[in-house]
Amino acid sequence: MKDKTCTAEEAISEVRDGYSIAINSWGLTGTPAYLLRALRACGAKDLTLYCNNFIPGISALEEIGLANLTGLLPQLKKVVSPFIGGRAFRNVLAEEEDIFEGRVQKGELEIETSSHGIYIERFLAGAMGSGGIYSPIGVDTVIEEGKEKRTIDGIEYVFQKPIRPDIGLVKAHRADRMGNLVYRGTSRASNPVVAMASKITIVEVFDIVETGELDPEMVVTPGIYVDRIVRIPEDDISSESKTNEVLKMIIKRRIEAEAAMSANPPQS
Amino acid sequence: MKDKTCTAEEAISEVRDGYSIAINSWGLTGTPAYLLRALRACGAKDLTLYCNNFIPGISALEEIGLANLTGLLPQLKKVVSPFIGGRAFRNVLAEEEDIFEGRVQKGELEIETSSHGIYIERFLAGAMGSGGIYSPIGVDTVIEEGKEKRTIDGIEYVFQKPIRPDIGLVKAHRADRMGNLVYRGTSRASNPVVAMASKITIVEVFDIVETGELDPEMVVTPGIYVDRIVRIPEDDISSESKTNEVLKMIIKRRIEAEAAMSANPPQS
Amino acid sequence: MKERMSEELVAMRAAKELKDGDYCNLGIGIPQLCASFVPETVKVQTENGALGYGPLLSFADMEKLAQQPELIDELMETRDPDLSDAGARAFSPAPGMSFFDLLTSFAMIRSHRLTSILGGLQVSEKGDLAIHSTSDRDPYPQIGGSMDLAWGAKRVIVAMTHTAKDDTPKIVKRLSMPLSASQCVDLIITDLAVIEVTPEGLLLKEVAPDWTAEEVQSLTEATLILADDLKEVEL
Amino acid sequence: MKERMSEELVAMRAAKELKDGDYCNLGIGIPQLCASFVPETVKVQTENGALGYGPLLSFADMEKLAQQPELIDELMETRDPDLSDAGARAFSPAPGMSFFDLLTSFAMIRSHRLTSILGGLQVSEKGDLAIHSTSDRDPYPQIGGSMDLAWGAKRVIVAMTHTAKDDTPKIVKRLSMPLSASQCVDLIITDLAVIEVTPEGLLLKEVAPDWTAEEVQSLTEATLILADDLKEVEL
Repeated sequence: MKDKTCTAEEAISEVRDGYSIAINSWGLTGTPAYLLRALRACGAKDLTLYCNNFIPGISALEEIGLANLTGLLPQLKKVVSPFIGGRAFRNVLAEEEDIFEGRVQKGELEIETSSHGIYIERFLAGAMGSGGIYSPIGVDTVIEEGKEKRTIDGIEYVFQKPIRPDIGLVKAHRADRMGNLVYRGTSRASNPVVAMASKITIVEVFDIVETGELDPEMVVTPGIYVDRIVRIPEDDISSESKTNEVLKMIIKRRIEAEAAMSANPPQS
Repeated sequence: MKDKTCTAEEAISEVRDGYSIAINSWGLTGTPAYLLRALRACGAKDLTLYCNNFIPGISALEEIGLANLTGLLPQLKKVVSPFIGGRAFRNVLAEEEDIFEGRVQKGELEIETSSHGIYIERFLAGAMGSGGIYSPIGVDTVIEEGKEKRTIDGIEYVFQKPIRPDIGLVKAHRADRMGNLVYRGTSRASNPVVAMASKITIVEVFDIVETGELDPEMVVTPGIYVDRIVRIPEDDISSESKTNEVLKMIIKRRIEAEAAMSANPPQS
Repeated sequence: MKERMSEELVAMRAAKELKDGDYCNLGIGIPQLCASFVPETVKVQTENGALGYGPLLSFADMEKLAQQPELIDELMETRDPDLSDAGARAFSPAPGMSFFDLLTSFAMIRSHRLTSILGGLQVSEKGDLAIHSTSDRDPYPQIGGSMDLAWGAKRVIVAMTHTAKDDTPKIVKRLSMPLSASQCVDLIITDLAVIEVTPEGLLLKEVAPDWTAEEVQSLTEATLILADDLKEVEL
Repeated sequence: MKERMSEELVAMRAAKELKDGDYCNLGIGIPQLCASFVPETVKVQTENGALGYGPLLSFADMEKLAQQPELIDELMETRDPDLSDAGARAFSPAPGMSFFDLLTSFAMIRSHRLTSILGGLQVSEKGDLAIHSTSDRDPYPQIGGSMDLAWGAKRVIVAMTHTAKDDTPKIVKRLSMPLSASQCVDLIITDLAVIEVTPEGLLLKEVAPDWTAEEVQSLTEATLILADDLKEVEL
């Protein structure tokens, strides 16, 4: 049986200048932070990044093992995302945000917006080899700009093209040696759909188990969709134990801040 | 919490003349045979049936607890299916097949064909509220008859409309009281997608467990998609133990027949 | 200046719309606060892929934690980073919850099976909603799941302040901000009123304590029709 | 009349095309027989939603069962009606298998990640395939998954008899039967020959034992190009 396991560097060597890369990025977990570090290190440029949420700033997070999309900015020519953060982080992250906004204004970085539902149905369309879909979302809004509109059975729709990324970077909880993947809780998110739609799928996992150890009813992504499996080294800052420590600390700080706020509500 | 459990008769009372009904029908298991008996008993007519495989004949199967689509024929005005059996069963089931073919020839039964992939992507389009999709399958074939063709980025596609059945009859292995469903092996098939696409989803299960007993990572169909849960009574011919007996017998007969054939291959 | 209802009270009133057996999704802003008031028989969905999960922290929890910060360490035992909602807030597990991918999540959001409680920047008299952006030249488009939720819900309830910070009305004849979804809003709940969107126009059904219908109308650009049984906001 | 290769031998030759790490789907007819010859490092997919499952019964099994029918009862202990392939044949479990719904199954079939071994009614010199029906007026259209498999595979291998029962050629200049998918076939394996579909035309690479290229051509409507290294079928 072919061995799909390799290092992050080996896996990321598949990336070429100008490629489109898709990642899950939603919430605290389920983002392939370890592979993203390797993507930065490889220096590939003119990339198009597909991500559910693009939160500029927070480069400090990389040092504690989490994903840093701002750090990728110099390598990107385009971002496709339903949610461009930034506004919410303007005060705390003015400097990093300027990098983002500055590149957009200079025309160095193209932003294509979407809705979360359109975004994910475009991936599925890519996975099914579809030429496009008529989505009910975004009629008469910014979404329809430059796109075909069509009335079918009395209802208006906007034409949306499939997404079929050159590379999908996927984060799963655990893989077996065949590449079968299981996820955990809400870290599943768009990872299974990214795996299905991408021409090459690279996955990072906390753990690789022997084939046969995963319950076949629980496998969400069958191994056929996985080309390379990268195990995060146990001593790495993005390992399960270290990430969990960091995330617990973040959750704790947030609760402390919210509790303090609740004791002293701001005057409205 | 609202109680979704009821009898098959109560659940099927949602069906009106002229409704479209979707079922899974593939392989030995995963077909809602118990609800189909109630559908026959209710007598609703002019129905459109969506099914993966329509195998006319085999009415004797109903007596041993399995699905009998031929029995439904008098209630159907249209069948949408990627695979119309019959040819394979011509010799053994000439009489029942005549009912099917006769109705088609007299124009009493419309047949709409498809491919399995198109069939299931049309359900997903229904579940997503899409107005239609450009499918890559069936260009220059019988599939494209009467449908729009379009070239997108140099590739030809055929326009396919969404399927959104009035009623989905689903077979799952087990439900909890909230309607969360788990399946078993290949009996999953189109059941989860039928549940998502249908306006009203009725499910039959061997077993209902208390809420909290199903592993949240293993739930395939979340309870929100399930309107009515019907538990097959233990003494019914379609119960888990009785169905298993029958299916094991069918598998055994088939193996015996194939073994006999292998010992005495027909002269070609 | 008369006192308006607090955000918590608006959230409490909005949560009252949810009935036994309902499924709901709670948007950013005031809707998030509804979580503290949703009865146990109502199941909450989050866009990033969970349904029927347990509570986030309530106001009462927060106040307790502010007074006894040592309880936070104890609480942290039950927090799991892999169980977090669309706003990255950790929730607790609950019997009957399920996890799924985003395709299933957004099929669910568009299935007309969820009640969607959304915030709002503007609502028009026809029920058009502006929620994702204040201007056409927004450098940070934040559509997120709002357009899907507004289009695909069984019922759309907007919970928001009645006016913007500069006191300009948010309930308007025609939207001046970018449209998110047209004719989608069923009910508007603000810090001043409860207003139903009907084919005849906006029906004022409840007003905040101490406020009159005339005062509410003066802070509303669209014309309000007074309900026959107009009453004080019921919590 | 010279003897042609048996269906089993055709299946064996077709299975030889599958390499370590390949994924495959085996269609109805001769392709089904390939299952007996697929190496363990190749994973089989079935349209109704399983990948990497264990073996169906092989010829050897069948012959043994015919001789010792009492073994069937023993065998039945391992058969599970919920583990069956698209042709409703019970398979055994295997480490690393997975189950999924039909949406995932047909996305997989269209992902260009599977090798598809299909039967065939006709193949044209351009690699057009007719498989689902013999005539336009077929009362029983049986498209099934064949069009998806022919379009979506990484590689399409057709395994079939070289001629129809009446000896008319099935490898033709242009299809006379309804098209299933155009220009999709990569390799044709028959009871007489192995033929590659190339941009220049049909390349005859192997002929059945005791058969000559001329004899194969005489039973083939399309023109065959002889490979430089034309040889006897290798099993």
